[in-house]
Amino acid sequence: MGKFSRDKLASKQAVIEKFQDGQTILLGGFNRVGAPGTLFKYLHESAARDLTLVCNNCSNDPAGIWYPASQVISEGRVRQLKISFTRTNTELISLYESRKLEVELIPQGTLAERIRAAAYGLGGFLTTVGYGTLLAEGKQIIHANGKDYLLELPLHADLALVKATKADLMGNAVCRATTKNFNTIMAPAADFTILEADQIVPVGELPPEEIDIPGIFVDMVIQSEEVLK
Amino acid sequence: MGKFSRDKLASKQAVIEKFQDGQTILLGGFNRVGAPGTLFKYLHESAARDLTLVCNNCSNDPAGIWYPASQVISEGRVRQLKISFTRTNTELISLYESRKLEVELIPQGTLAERIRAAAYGLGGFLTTVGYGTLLAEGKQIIHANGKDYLLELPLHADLALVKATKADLMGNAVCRATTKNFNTIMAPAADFTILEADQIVPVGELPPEEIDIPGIFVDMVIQSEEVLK
Amino acid sequence: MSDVRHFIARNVASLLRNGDVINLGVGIPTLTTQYLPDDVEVLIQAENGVIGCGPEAVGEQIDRDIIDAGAKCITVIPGGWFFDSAVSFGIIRGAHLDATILGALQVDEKGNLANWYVPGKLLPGPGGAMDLVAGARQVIVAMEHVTKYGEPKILSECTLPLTAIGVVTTIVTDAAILKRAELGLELVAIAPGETIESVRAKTGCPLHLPKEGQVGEMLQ
Amino acid sequence: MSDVRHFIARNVASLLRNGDVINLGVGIPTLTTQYLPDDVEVLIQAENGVIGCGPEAVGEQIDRDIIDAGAKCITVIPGGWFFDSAVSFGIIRGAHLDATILGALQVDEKGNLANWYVPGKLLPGPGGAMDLVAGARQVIVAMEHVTKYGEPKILSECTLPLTAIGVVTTIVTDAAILKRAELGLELVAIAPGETIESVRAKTGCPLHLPKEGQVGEMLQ
Repeated sequence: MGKFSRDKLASKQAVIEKFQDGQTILLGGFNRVGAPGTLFKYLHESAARDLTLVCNNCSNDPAGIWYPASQVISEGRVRQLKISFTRTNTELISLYESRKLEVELIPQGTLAERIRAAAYGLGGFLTTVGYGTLLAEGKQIIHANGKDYLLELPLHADLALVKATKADLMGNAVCRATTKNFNTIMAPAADFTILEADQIVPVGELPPEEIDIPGIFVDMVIQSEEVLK
Repeated sequence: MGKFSRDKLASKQAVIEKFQDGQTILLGGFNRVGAPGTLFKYLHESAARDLTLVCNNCSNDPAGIWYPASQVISEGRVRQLKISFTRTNTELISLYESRKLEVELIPQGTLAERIRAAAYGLGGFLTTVGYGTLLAEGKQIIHANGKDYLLELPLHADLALVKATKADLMGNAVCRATTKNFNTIMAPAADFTILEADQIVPVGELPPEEIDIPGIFVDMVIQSEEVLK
Repeated sequence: MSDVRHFIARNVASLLRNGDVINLGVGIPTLTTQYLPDDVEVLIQAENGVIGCGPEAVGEQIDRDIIDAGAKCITVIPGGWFFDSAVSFGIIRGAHLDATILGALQVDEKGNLANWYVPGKLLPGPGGAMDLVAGARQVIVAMEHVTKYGEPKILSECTLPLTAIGVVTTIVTDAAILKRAELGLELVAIAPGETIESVRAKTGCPLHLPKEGQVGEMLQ
Repeated sequence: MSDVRHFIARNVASLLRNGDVINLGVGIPTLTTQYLPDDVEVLIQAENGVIGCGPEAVGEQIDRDIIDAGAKCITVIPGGWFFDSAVSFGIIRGAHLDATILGALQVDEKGNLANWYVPGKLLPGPGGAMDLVAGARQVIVAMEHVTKYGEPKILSECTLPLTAIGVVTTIVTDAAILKRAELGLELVAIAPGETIESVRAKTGCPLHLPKEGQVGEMLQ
């Protein structure tokens, strides 16, 4: 049951079998950068439905890397979307307004921190972000240190789909430059994490000081296919 | 007032002038590793008193790097110590029992997370660590997601003294291997942060992917003296 | 129109100090840096995970892993740093930014800001706006003084859904620079061609005059 | 005495599974890894900021920047990783450890643990103990069954100040292996030379027998 293994390389089929109805799935990436496009394709190819997807943004541009993920939404297979930035998806409004999709809007930093809280075993955190706005509705208000805060709860998931520039077979991974974004915090926040890498290298080849995601947060590693960027 | 500057190199005198009575000061390091021994010396040489010191542990071994910091305590210049691990200091008990020193004991992970909460603008966080123990006394209990948690508050400071392996003149710094410990989270948690480095290099020489502490968290950089390890 | 945007950007730039660490919203704010005085250098953070943003990358500079929050390929200055979204919003929430500069739909005299949602329009996501305005030391709103229908955007009380309460510190428009003071909004400077009365006429709340000194003139 | 410690360590090792990620307290727990079966490899985390701890460093292996939580210079296996204290306790608190193995002063049948403070003795700091036991999936206590005065350390209710409530999953002593079950503590195995009755005699709370199967024998 431990997550330490020296060979986590998985096949497309093994990945597709992990997708199940009713799951909550974290999707890494910020716009096209750091987005696990191959895993989005596999998710789309799976039959999973009644899903909750969690992501920063999710473009429905047919020429973009996010397109297969946005198709999962268009096809009515997503029950709820938890998202920060919707403007890259022109279709969400009609799905939302026709009540085919529940949407929870989350400030970007609160989204990141809620995912981290799940990853790192916190019961929640206090923030002023969103206080006094529509997005505070239904949230518990906690008074501490003379100030009112929103209590934000951890956002845990069944699966995380994340992307790295390079990974070794233990699942250690480097996310170059601005590709880190949500990948590094989503990896530890799910029961099962699938990591896609542009390049897969032998264990020991990644300098420990450059590793962004350690293998203990990763269950499966796959090689990126050529996908839309 | 911004913290961006291309030359943060400071003199011993400039550092000593930053120490003032009544300050709360974060001290980096875990045992001897990553401990800013030169800054401990300067703190000891200053006249500052009525201090609150925050650290993981603080050995009073006369042959150890922490000795000047422990002397500041022995000399009665510390009003309160917030600490996780006391067993490396054989003198604390007598100071504490003779009521010459207030001590707040904090579980190590809660200490790290309270410092991070201050650094990153959170009003606190919920944890089960310490729940039902003596260390929960006086703490607010919050019920969330069907469970009871302790509310832990941010631990902010006036000064942070931290250590790096290498730093550039903007204050960007690399903390090798296990020297990161509390240094990376203490740097952003104080109003003013002084960083000591074994080696100082020109701006642009540290690979961005290896930087552990960015310059925006650092106000002054000093070169480490040869100190006890 | 473009002139107005540049005029606003130039006046925002005049508020920045050497060494400031800032975040720039889309639109007018991104024009700001070209108007910085020679002796003022700032460090730019982008919330997708980079500090030390340089100009847009061209030709061989383009590295598809290096973008800003607007998804533009950018360069990064020596001494820059990359980080994940949790750290990024830690920097933002933790008051490590001296200023965030962003547009607004409405601002009111209590410093309330509305810039994310017009009911009935496209379902919006707040992105990083709510975090940025809650965390930065200064929140500088850069916008036109009135709507395209000539209605005031600076009000006694915002009518649109709020982004945050009491956060705006400065408003820079094509007509004036306003600072939030104890009593409400203070008229710091007016644009060439405007008068105190003409600015007041297009503003939906009282404007106070500086207690000391007088109303200045905005940079042309 | 040393034999007893090694006996306990060997039996703790038998509880670990291939691929487990673990944290080892000082004392008996550090002896565990030398008794792992050949087909069981574990990854060791040290809370000062390293995962993939190898054996103690000797000679030219010594790198003074690489220590474990006991301040010992160690080696790190290929594929190891370094991190700061916030991440380290995130790993710990976030249930990313399959097991934490540590000593105890007292354990009770509710899974309560006392291992940090004897009132009247040296002022203790909890270090990482409270975090470790709150977060790890399994909390394995490795200790002698009774105090040096022969008093039970396994009780109906701890009398010493608690480290945490209801966290202990398994207790390995020189006399028995006990698992926490719904009703209380279950006797999984006994040491050679012990009987169910002899173990019960030195235990301060009822011990239940396994519902299925029988009480096993500890590894010699």
